[in-house]
Amino acid sequence: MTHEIVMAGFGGQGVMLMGQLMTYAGMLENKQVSWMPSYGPEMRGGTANCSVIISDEPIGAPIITEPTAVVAMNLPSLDKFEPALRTGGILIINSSLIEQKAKRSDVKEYRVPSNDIASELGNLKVANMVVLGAIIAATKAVSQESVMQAFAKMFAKKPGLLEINEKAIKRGAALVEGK
Amino acid sequence: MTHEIVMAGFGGQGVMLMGQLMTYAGMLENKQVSWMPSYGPEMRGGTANCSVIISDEPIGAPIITEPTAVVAMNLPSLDKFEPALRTGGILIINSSLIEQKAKRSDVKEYRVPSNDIASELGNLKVANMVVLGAIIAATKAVSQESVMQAFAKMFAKKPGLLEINEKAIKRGAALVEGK
Amino acid sequence: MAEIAFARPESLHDVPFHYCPGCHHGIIHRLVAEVIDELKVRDRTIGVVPVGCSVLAYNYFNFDTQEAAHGRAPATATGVKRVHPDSVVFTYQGDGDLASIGCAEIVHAAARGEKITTVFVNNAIYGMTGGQMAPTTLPEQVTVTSPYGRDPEKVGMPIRVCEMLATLDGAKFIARVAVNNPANMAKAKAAIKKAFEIQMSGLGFAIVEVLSTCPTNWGMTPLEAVAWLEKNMMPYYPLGIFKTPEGVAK
Amino acid sequence: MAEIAFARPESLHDVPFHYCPGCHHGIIHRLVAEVIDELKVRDRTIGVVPVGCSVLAYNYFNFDTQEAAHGRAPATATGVKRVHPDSVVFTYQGDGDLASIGCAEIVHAAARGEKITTVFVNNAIYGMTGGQMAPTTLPEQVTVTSPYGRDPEKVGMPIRVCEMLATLDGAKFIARVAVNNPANMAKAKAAIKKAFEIQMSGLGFAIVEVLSTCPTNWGMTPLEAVAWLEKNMMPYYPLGIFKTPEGVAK
Amino acid sequence: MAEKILMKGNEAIGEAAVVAGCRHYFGYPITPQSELIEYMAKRLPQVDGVFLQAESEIAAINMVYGAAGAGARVMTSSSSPGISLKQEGISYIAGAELPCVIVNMVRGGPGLGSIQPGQCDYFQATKGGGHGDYHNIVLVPNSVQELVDYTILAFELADKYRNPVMLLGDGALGQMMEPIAFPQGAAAAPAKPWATTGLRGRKEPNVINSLHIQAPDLEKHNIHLQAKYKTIRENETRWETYKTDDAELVLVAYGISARVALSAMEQARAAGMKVGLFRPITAWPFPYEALAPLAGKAKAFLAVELSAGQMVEDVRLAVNGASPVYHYGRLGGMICSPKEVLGEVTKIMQGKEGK
Amino acid sequence: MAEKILMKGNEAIGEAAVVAGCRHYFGYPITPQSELIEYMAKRLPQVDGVFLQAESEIAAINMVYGAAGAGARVMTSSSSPGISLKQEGISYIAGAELPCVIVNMVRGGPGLGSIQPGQCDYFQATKGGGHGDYHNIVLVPNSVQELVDYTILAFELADKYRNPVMLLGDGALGQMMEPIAFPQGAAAAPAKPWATTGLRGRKEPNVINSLHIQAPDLEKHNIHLQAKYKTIRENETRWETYKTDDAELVLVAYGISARVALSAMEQARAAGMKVGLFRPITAWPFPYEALAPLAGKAKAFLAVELSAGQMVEDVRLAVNGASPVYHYGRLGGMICSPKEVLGEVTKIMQGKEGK
Amino acid sequence: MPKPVFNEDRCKGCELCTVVCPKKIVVIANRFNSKGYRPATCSDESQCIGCMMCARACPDVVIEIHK
Amino acid sequence: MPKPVFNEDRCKGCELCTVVCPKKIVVIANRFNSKGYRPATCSDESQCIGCMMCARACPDVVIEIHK
Ligand SMILES: Cc1ncc(C[n+]2csc(CCOP(=O)(O)OP(=O)(O)O)c2C)c(N)n1
Ligand SMILES: Cc1ncc(C[n+]2csc(CCOP(=O)(O)OP(=O)(O)O)c2C)c(N)n1
Ligand code: SF4
Ligand code: SF4
Ligand code: SF4
Ligand code: SF4
Ligand code: SF4
Ligand code: SF4
Ligand SMILES: [Mg+2]
Ligand SMILES: [Mg+2]
Repeated sequence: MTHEIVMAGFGGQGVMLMGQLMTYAGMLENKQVSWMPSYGPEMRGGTANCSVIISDEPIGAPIITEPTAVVAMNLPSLDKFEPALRTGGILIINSSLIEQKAKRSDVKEYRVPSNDIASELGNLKVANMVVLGAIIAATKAVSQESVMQAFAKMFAKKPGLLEINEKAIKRGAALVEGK
Repeated sequence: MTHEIVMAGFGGQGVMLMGQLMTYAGMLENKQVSWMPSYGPEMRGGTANCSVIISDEPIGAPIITEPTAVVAMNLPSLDKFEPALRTGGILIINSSLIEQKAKRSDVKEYRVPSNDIASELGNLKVANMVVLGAIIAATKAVSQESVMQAFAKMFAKKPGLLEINEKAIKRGAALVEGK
Repeated sequence: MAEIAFARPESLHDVPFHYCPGCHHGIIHRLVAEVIDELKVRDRTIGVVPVGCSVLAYNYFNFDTQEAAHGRAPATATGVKRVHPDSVVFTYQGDGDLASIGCAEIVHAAARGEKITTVFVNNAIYGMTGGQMAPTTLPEQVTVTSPYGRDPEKVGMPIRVCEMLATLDGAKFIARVAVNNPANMAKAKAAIKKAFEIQMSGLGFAIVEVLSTCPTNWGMTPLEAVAWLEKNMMPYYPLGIFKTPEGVAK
Repeated sequence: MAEIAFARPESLHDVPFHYCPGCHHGIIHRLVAEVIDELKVRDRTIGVVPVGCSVLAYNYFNFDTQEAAHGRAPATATGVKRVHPDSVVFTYQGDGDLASIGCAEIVHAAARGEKITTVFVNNAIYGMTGGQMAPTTLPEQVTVTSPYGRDPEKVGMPIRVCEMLATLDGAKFIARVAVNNPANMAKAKAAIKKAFEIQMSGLGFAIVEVLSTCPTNWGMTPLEAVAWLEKNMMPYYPLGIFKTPEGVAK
Repeated sequence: MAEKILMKGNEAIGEAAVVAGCRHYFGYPITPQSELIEYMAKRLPQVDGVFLQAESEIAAINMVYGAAGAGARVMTSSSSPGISLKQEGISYIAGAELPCVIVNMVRGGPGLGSIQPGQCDYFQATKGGGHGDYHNIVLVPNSVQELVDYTILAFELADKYRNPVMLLGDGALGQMMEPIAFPQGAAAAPAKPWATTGLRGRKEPNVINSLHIQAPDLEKHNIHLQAKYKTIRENETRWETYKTDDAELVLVAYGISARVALSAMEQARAAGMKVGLFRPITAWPFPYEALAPLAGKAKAFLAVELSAGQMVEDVRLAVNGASPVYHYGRLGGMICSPKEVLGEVTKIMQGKEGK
Repeated sequence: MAEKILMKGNEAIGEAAVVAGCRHYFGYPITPQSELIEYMAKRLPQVDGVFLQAESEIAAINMVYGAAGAGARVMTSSSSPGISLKQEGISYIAGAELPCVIVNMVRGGPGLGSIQPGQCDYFQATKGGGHGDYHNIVLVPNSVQELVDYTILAFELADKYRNPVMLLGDGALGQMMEPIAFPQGAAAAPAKPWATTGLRGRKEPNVINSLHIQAPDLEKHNIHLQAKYKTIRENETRWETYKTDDAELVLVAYGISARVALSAMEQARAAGMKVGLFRPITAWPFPYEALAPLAGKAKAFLAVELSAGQMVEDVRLAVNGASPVYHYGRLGGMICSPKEVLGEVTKIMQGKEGK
Repeated sequence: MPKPVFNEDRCKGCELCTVVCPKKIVVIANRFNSKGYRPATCSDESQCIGCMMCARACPDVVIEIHK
Repeated sequence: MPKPVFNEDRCKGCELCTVVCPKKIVVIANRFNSKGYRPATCSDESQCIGCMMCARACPDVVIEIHK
């Protein structure tokens, strides 16, 4: 099984971190993984995306042309990556910022109001974690536990962050799982 | 007929100018000509030499490996270029600074005390012109008239120089011609 | 229709800037554009923009521009000006661009008394490449290449560009300004205008250093950044006119 | 056998210089060598020599040396010094090398307070390449690239390097000297010695500019050249100590 | 080998350099290699090393010259425009035979270009670049783990041959993350009796120099250099082959392109096409001798690179007319996909020629 | 054509530039091209032109960028180390498609090397050099008269294709004197509506730029550049052949080496050996198509160049395995003599292979 | 009557305009614009004295002052 | 007795030593050395006071002062 996931949004929305956490989790599960970023020219306000591959096979090209899943944190990202998604693929849309619906009917759409949920949780910055929860629930590429383990390792120096981020991830996952 | 003449000495001894005048004269005589310098690394005190080719045929390589004539203004130049001279070639030695005699017996040696003659003429700087007179007399590659014409053109802005230089050239030529 | 008292200057295209929220580059662009409008020289202005966050400035300025190599804007501008001596040529450069890699070029443009104007945006950091140390980074300031704070013992104290260039005869107008509040913005604009006028009168080289924020790489909100600039940059980089043909002291 | 009161310093190999008759490079080499002998640091000195007439200085100095690329001696010396902080590292540079192509490198070595010493030979011309204009060439001075005389209107006034570097905090000792007469030679040597001592005490960057002749490219006899230096260079390039940790003014 | 960790390529190079005993780094920021300089800024002080951000790429390479000449294991890094600025310095380093490691994380060119990955500096790294007859040893890794392994090798080769070694990567390799492991312990640097350390009791001064003012001396020096290059060619040429034994079409690709080509190859095999892959690991010395024999077997070659056709010239030189050599490239920061390459492969296999 | 005059190669280039309408020169002194910068210093003010000695080669090439972008016919010149320093700028100029002429009077390398003539920057000029996929047009004259003719052509080609043109000479050509004649009058520069002159009534601002921040845009730009290079290849490839019709051995040489090779060829012919000479006049585009057909006729090729083997790779690419290709070179500032070349020729003709 | 006119989709919510208004009527709105920023707006146009401080302070030329 | 000792073949005849001698005893000889220069020499060693001025002034380290 090979997951090829593209996560995209504005710079500053935290898509890179989402991807890294998922990749890290994959590594912890002894899978073959790669993460590759692509930045727009701007420091802020530009678009940024990353490609995450989690696979049972050795990984050839780390780039993704036909993703198995796409996370769109803003409208330009949706417009850019929706067409490339494989038939049957998973499409996570940050519905807090994107009103537009998926145009394709051959994919599974999940609408995640991540900014609103993050607002609810009291920290706008964890919007990306809400989405992360959603994508791992939807793809099952890695387990929630591995992601939390990855988080703990990457933020070993800031254990205080764990709780709110875990909450956010769980909210996102719950949304997908319909809980 | 192709004359391949190497003129060598200390930087500052005026070998470059000698070569240029001879080349210019050749051009005025509608011959094929080329002049190529080779400088040592130093501004002064180093060695410098130039290769003059005057020919009736188009000139291929402008460099000379077996000269038909060599002018040595100082000892290192003699040591360096005497061995390369062709059998029957012409060797002009500035005997004011070089005591050493030609080692080869298959070449025509002319000893020209150019510094002394220049001193006599009242201007140390024309030592090279004395030698120039000698080499054109010895090789007959170009005529004295052409050289004087070349001099007049190259120093068009300093006509005052003509006289003493002509004298020097004549003295050098006379020495070779045994006058 | 209502009269418009304040609007985008003609010398700025009507497109959004790519700069981060609160970045002073936008203000400085506008001041330059306003000055060019006011001097009525848009028709003969050629801007030379640098490699740095303002690398895309050619998309914003509504007059001819050249994109120079990193640090070499003063050389490029020299080439332009020597071809069109009647044109108005300026460089717009960051502190990495001007004070680090382009140090020789700015010193020599100033020394030659090159008849160009330089707008020097000093934000004490490399903005574009993600917040590395600049020659103007302050002591103890943390950047991604001075992660333990700039250590003057190892890398020296920041360069004060105006003070250094003031030793060169060819530099005829040198000023340091800031755009941290409305009063200083007005002074900044006046200095930039003066720097263009010096060029137009053929006197020589003119430079205006503008203290500027980089909220993103400083890791602050735009308002915090302004406060940091006032507290930390201004004492080390005093504002003022360092040199002017009128002999006005700072 | 007679006692020898004045002899070649140990830090100079016993080989002839390639310099032109009367060229001051030879004197300056000897002064540097004498200082290194006197400070007893020959064993841990590493010289960095430039591209310029003194390009072959590695043949003359009797200690470790590196031949740097044109203008980059301060960067090369920085690399050396950062590897061997306990060594004594100096650059020896001409005015073309230091003030023109190497302008950024010397400014930044000074700004960083790099613990090296620079001996800067200002002969107002490019000696090695045959007499082109240097940034230090005087107004009206004729060179092969200023055949009508240096025109300040087109290429600006000469750069005064000491004055410029004195604006940088990292430069701890800055002096301009000459070797035009015995008294000045003594002062020159003292300044060079001081510049090495500053380095050895870890204070920062030190530079000594030595006004020097280039009889060949100036088209003069060595004695005429000295007179020209006194008459033309000294007024524009005042001798003195521009900066010293003791706070002694010039 | 220690536990696997997830690291960006650029940072992995930095840590590998530290493992290799590099304690001096001089560099100037540029995308897409800034993570490396930033890593060194943080890491070297922790191991009592020297990190210095130079005022420019030119200063950086000349600091490297000085430090290498003083005997240090030293590194610098940049990306395309910055590497162009270092060319004079690299030629000096090669001329003075100084060991050092230079990293180029290539981006799209020419000029300011883009900050996306490219392979368009192959010629610069392997042929031209600076002036004069010299060679860098050029290593072209294709994964983050290889960045680690070949960074360490780079320091070893540099010291072994007193030669600059270039690690030629690209923005993608530099910025991607993969799990890696670092070897334990550092390879020791050899003694450097030629280094300018100060005499310290030595009798004869050491001189670091690339000037040979008499042409015959410089020729002699060049002959020595060429002899060294010959030894390097004989001993250090590295490559890898995948399924070339029965291949009718051999893909030739290095670095990130080799990974794309590998995927394409697998897809082609899955579709029943006999396709193999030849992957140079040293771009200089290029594995001509290893590639040449394949020309007898394969009917065609396809060079895949992110350029308009640079490495393909080396492929042609190796194949020397024995089979047709095609080229497929993307330009200006675009990465080709396995699918595109597969398209080219299919065309060639079906006799519809590539470019 | 006017009366013949005797001039140094470097000075002849300067006067030819003036004849071609060049009125802007930016440069920095270096042996062995200083006569050129000095000539321009004297000459340009006489024709109301601008001569400026830049603070460095880097400043010079960026002044050229500015001036070319402003619409001027502009030139710079240097020798090997200085040309290395210009590589970033050249890549920018190529990327921004600016017309200019760059002279390289090559000396022995690598590093500081020597000041004697060399041909060891062939790769730099024709392949690598700066970063990215770009090409200079590279002219390689072999006499002082050709320096004149091809300097003028260089300006024309630069303007025609909006591309940097490099005149690749060597210290010998630059410093030797031969009789020459200048053509009357100047070739007019075309209109340059793209130049940054200030708007002066124009509506849309002009922008001189090599940045294409989106990779697809940069790819598009690169495809455009490659198409231009193809046109140049088709239209501007230049070469000369001497007695190749019946040649069993074809010498391939350019510039000063071509003169040596010509002498050697004559001597070989005199000795009864069927030897010819193929002389590229454009090193880029290299005359592959013109050289290839000779491979069917000649039994062998011998590349003669003052380098360890650079142009010979292009010869191999052209010959593509059809005949053996040998190389003879001198290094580090040494010039080979006709006699030495004749020796190589004789060895090959007698079946004792060259290198 | 003078009033500030905001080109809201250009606003990046940097707040620089809010601190310079002598009337303190330039405030950040509690909504997102299409770029995801909370834009500045005028809380009470009637109080505006047309001093143009807000417009001058804005790095993104978001504000025009109409009279 | 102090005296200046000239390494004559190293002398380039630049005359810098001649002007600094307080005793005016350093003079240019009327002959050429092997390099073609007229070398400096001492016209009257007995007058030498060993001040070393000549040696210090010489760019070519031609002169030693023996005591
Ligand atoms: C030769 C070269 N080196 C490095 C870079 C990378 N680079 C781009 S912008 C920049 C620094 C920008 O900082 P600054 O000039 O202060 O401008 P700011 O972004 O802060 O406005 C650097 C190092 C480059 N493009 N070219
Ligand atoms: C990159 C480069 N550019 C130019 C040169 C040529 N060059 C050698 S020395 C020199 C100038 C020397 O002048 P200066 O530094 O004043 O030293 P001087 O000879 O006067 O002592 C130049 C331009 C070079 N070797 N390398
Ligand atoms: S990175 Fe800094 S300088 Fe660049 S646009 Fe953002 S705030 Fe401005
Ligand atoms: S050229 Fe000038 S600086 Fe060089 S050695 Fe001669 S006199 Fe000295
Ligand atoms: S114009 Fe003045 S008063 Fe009106 S909103 Fe703006 S800052 Fe406030
Ligand atoms: S200053 Fe401009 S961009 Fe910033 S909040 Fe105000 S209107 Fe918006
Ligand atoms: S030591 Fe003094 S007195 Fe004696 S010769 Fe020399 S300068 Fe004259
Ligand atoms: S100073 Fe030295 S070189 Fe000059 S004349 Fe006197 S002894 Fe000779
Ligand atoms: Mg900045
Ligand atoms: Mg000088």
